[in-house]
Amino acid sequence: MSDPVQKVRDEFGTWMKENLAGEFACLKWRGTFGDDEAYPELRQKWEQKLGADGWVGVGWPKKYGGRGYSLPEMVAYNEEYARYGGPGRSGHIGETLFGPTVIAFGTEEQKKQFLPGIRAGTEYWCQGYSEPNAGSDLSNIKTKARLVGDEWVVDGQKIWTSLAVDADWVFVIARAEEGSKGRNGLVFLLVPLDQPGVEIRPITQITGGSEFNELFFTEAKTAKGNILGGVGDGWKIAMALLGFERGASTLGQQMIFANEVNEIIKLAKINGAYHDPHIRQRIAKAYAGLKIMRFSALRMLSGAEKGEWGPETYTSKIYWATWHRDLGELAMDVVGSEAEIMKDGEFGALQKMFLFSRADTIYAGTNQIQRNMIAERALGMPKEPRGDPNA
Amino acid sequence: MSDPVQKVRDEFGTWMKENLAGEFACLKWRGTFGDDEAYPELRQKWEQKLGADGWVGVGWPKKYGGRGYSLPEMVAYNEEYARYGGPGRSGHIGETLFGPTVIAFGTEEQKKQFLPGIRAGTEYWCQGYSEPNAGSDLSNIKTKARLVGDEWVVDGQKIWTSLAVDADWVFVIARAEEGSKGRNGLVFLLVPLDQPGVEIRPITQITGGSEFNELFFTEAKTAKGNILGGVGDGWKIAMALLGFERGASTLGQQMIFANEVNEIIKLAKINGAYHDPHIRQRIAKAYAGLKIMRFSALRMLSGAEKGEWGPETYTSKIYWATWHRDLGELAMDVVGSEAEIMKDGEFGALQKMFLFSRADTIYAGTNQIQRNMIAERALGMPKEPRGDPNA
Amino acid sequence: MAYPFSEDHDMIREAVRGWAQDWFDGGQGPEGVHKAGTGFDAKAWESLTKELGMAGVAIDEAYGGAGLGDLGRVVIMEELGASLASVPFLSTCGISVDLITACGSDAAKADLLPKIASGELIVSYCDGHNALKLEDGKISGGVSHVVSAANADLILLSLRDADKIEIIAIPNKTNGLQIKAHQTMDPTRAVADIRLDAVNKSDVTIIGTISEADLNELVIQSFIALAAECIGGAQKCLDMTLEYTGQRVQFDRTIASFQAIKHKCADMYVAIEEARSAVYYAATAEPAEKTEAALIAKATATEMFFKVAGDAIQLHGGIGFTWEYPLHFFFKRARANRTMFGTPTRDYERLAVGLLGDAA
Amino acid sequence: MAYPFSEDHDMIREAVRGWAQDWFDGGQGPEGVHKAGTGFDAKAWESLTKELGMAGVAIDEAYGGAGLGDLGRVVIMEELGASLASVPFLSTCGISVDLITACGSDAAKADLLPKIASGELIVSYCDGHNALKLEDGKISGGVSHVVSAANADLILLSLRDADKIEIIAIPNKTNGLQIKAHQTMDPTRAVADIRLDAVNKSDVTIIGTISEADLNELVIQSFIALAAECIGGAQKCLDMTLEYTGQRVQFDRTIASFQAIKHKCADMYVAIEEARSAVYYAATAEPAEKTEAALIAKATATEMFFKVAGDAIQLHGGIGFTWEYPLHFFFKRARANRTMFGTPTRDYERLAVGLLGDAA
Repeated sequence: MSDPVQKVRDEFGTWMKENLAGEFACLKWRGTFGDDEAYPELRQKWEQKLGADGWVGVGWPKKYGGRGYSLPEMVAYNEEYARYGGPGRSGHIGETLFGPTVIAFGTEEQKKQFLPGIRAGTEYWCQGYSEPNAGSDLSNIKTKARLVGDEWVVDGQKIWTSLAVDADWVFVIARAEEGSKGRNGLVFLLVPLDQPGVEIRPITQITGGSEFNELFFTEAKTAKGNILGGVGDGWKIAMALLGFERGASTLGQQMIFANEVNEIIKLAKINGAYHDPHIRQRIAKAYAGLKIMRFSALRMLSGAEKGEWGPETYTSKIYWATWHRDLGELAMDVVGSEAEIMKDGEFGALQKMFLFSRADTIYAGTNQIQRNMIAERALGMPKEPRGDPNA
Repeated sequence: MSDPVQKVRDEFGTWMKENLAGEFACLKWRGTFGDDEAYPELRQKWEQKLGADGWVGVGWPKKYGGRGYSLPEMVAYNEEYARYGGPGRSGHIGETLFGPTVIAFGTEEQKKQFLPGIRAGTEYWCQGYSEPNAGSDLSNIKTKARLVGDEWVVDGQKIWTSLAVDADWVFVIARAEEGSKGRNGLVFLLVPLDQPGVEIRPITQITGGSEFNELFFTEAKTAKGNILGGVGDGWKIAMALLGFERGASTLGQQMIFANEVNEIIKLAKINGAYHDPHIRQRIAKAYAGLKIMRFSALRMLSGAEKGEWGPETYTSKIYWATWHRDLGELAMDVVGSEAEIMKDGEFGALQKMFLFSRADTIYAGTNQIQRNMIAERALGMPKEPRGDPNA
Repeated sequence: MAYPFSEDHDMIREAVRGWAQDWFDGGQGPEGVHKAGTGFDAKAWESLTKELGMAGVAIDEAYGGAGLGDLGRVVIMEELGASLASVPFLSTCGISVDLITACGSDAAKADLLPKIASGELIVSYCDGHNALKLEDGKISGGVSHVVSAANADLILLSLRDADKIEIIAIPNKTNGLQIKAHQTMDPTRAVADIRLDAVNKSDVTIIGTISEADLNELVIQSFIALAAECIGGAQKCLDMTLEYTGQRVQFDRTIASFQAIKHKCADMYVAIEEARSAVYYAATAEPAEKTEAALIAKATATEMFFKVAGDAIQLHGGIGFTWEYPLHFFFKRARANRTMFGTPTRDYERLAVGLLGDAA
Repeated sequence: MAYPFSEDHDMIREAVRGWAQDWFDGGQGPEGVHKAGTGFDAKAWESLTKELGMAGVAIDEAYGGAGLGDLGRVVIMEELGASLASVPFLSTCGISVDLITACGSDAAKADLLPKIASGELIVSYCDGHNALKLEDGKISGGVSHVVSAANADLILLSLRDADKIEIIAIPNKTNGLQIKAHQTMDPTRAVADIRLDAVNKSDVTIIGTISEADLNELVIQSFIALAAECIGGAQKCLDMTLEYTGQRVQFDRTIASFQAIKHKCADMYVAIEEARSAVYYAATAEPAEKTEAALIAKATATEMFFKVAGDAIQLHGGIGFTWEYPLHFFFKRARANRTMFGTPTRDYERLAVGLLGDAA
């Protein structure tokens, strides 16, 4: 490791240790995916604390309030955050998805308008991509946008939107050209959520919690200027944004996974499950998977820094999702006969992880869609024909 | 069990015990699939011995030299055969595939011509279905047949033909109508192998042996009358014949499998592999699979007797093939560090089983084709479109 | 009427199928039942037993039952599994009936079996002979995670008394008996912990005595009913998946037309049918084979159901893990069944002992 | 040049790739080599070492090597694996070089390493410290299934002498040394049994001494090369599958256009890439992490190769299990690699000991 990286580790590690304490201590390891509803207000306060000390948007260029961190520095930042059990970030979507997108595609004016609120932890974003009939087939967008005077008017429905309840803005892919199909005629609009034309309905899921929401747009309005790029650029920008998803935060996610593996190991030692040779094999494999994910991420990120997305890019989602789903099953088997029992009517952390991990292989591209992508993009195999032969 | 069934068990069991002895003793458990080349001449002699005592074609009607056995009697017959380690049957294809087909579709004259040789163990048959470009897509037949005077003239190539080297006849699906496609215009011809127009080339396979052959037809000839049904009936007859494959012999196959499982258990006890908890699980699962296959077969056969092919019909091939492939891997792991070593340059029985079992999930319909069939026929899911979208 | 069933079995299936699907709304459960997590619907139980008369399916005709044995019970459990019915059929009409039948005194049989058959009595059994102590005529000790105990009128327990094992029956209001219901991940069938605190042996009824070996075999054989429930649940998961994927359109095709979906459904189907064979085999096996067959059926079917329910969620995509769609209840039931009476790993190890001897 | 490789590594890869594919005909082997089952092609070895100069890849530059360490060896083993090259690189240039480097005397290093680098010396190592007895200055005992021993000029063995472990070198013609070659299922790399029958200790060279713990770590770390071979072999299996399924037409489509084929290829690819990460990680790991990383790499890569080679046969259909098509050689090599230095189960148990302590 080179010096600047160690500097990040020291500086941010110390900050985390000192600040994730006191009133924030209860946030440790909380609010991660599957546990989004934990302490929403306190986590916003935490986001603002991070922002105030300059720890939001560290990968952004300095001129936009970031620290201009290199990739190894980003890795260190994310790992330190997770090492100390940093909670799920309320500002996650603004910081890692929308921020980089507006930096890449926005006008200077838009950057000035939107980046500071994200940077300060005061403005929150969510993502309006999926629709009831455009899940795996993302280009099948039905939400419509039309320009009426100085405003865009949006009608339609989005689904599987996480972090919507506490968000101020949503970025929406919508169809702006009547009769356009697939990837053509789409716009990437920025729409304020606090208006009569937007209704948010939480979706209750397998855990009883509501990670995801439905968004209904009924003549929802946004200013004419709240568009990234022009009409027809929506698809390109949306795909670029998905690229940012495969970023350095993956290493932070892995630290959370590592913490889960450690919890399982600890439990197996206490409750005697470590005697079971089958459990031993599975724990060892889970641990091996962790190490493999880490090195795969380093391979991926190292390529990304050179502007090359290597093969690891394609494999990471299906690998971690499947690994994590298996970990959920392992966790329950290590817990043993107590696994079924809820304490005080609430799911425990491992139970929640087990149940929610069934969603891991579905959201952000099902395992089936991942395999399609890998076969077609990484291996150059032929595409499936569209159109139902029996329709 | 009803009386006639017990009678079969007693009578045939006694016969097997008394006759699979002396010069035939070396045939025990030999010549099964994957071991076809063991003692070819002695096995023909054995076939003739069976025939002489009335033990070939026991399921055929009495008027064609059979015993007219019911299904439970067939089950008993097959199980007794396998219980005593009866060797792979040289006359297998004639007895269980071609015989029933000629009984169902042949003229009386054809029955008189072809059944006695099979029944006596003196005439052997093989099957000309697959072609290099018609494997999974069986209807894509390119072999041509044209009627010239009193003879059919056949040109083309067949592949994956087992038991061809010692066979006298082959039944061939060929295209008799120029320009016909798919399932139309096909004929089901009976062609003698001992002629200049037929060349047989064994295919050396993973074990070094040659279970399968290629057949080349170059103006091969057969009499005008050597056709089952008429022009255009080829597909229907071929499919009916495949139906006979799912017959009572499956229970005999299971006895062979049971013998393999017993060998593995015996070995595990001797060499200490039984201490290993992972091996124990796998042996127990293999054993459970055996029991499950047996009951599935009883469900299937019981339906077949009433003329109903139940769901078990669709599941049995993929289940036993996959089970057997897993058993091969288990066998090698039980053998342990010696598994790699060949004695006197020859594969041992378990090594051969391990290697050849890789073919089980491929021949007679790959696992992929089985899944297609199950999805479309048993579950009524839509068919795949034909035609390459990128062609 | 498919092998190995008779017309009687078909009639029962027909009756229970419609009833269960309607009553439990295809697994979603009557308003509030699953949400409350009590795992018990008293009205449904009353309807199943008193209107349909199903509680006596495996009870001898002499005691007011239908005398349809394991196979009759298999039919009902399949259908109850397909709707995740929150009724105490498994505990009441399974092991409890078998125990009373196997070792009960004439008086016990004449008293209890007709009451079970008529739906007057809910019974729950658990092994107690290694957990309970008998001292000075008083019984103390605890057993965890007992199926349907919280709803039972009568708790059956095995009790070691010197060199014999007694099956005892304790009414739920007995002095010194505490029953603590749990909320569980699977809200469709709750379990409870039982504690006996110096219960007077004179307050309990002795049903009969049984050898430990016979008891163990009987308990294992009772797993057949649980395995049948798994078949029913898994079949329902596949049916839902076929229906959903046949309607859901992506890339201008129903997703059922994609091989990835078709092949996974085919694998689910193969797994269900083979487990079905194992269950039907166990239910019809000769006595000498029945214990082994029951172990195979339970291990295969519980493992299969968990896999199939998980795959069904996967093939449904997003809707599969929403609360409003009932699939997650099947997944949770499957997870519970997979460990309720010991894991498949333990079952296979038991088989291995028979095949290979002890490991050490 | 992709992380973590340097330009030097890329050059080596380029040189060995074409050479190996040509020489071994893409895995089919030169006429007769695989059929004979000797698992050794002397001319190929001469060409690889003397013309391409690859034997010294991991040997210090001071001793005539390239000094490219584990990562250099990984590159070569990947390419040798992709063609199933029947050369004793693994035994000669892997553990043997590492042992001599780690514990050899200056004299031993100066004598042996340059000879290995130049291709003059084929070396085979196996653990002997639990199998061999030293009595009255004579060594006796046997070790089974030693890789490349039949072709080695020099056999290295570990020998327990009182409380230390010596690494000794025995020339293949030494009195009392018997080497018996086996024919194996995998005909591309034969193994041999070694017997020492009262070999005079004065007839052997003592390379140096090493602690048992250090020796064990060194042996485990040498697995990285075997794991790399698996990556190369598996990648070749996938490449062959992509090529074949892209040409084979059924139902008027290339079979590569069917999701069943595409998704299995995708799974193969994921498995290969993740195992590749494990191998590259192990080859570049810090000393403190290297043993654990090597275990992970070996377990992952050997298991993956066996699975991928089996799947490749499946996706080829009939041609996949014919002798003329080389896939079955890859399958056989994969099977051999999966157990050659202990099974993945044993590797994971070793990891488990580190994570959970001993099982008992």
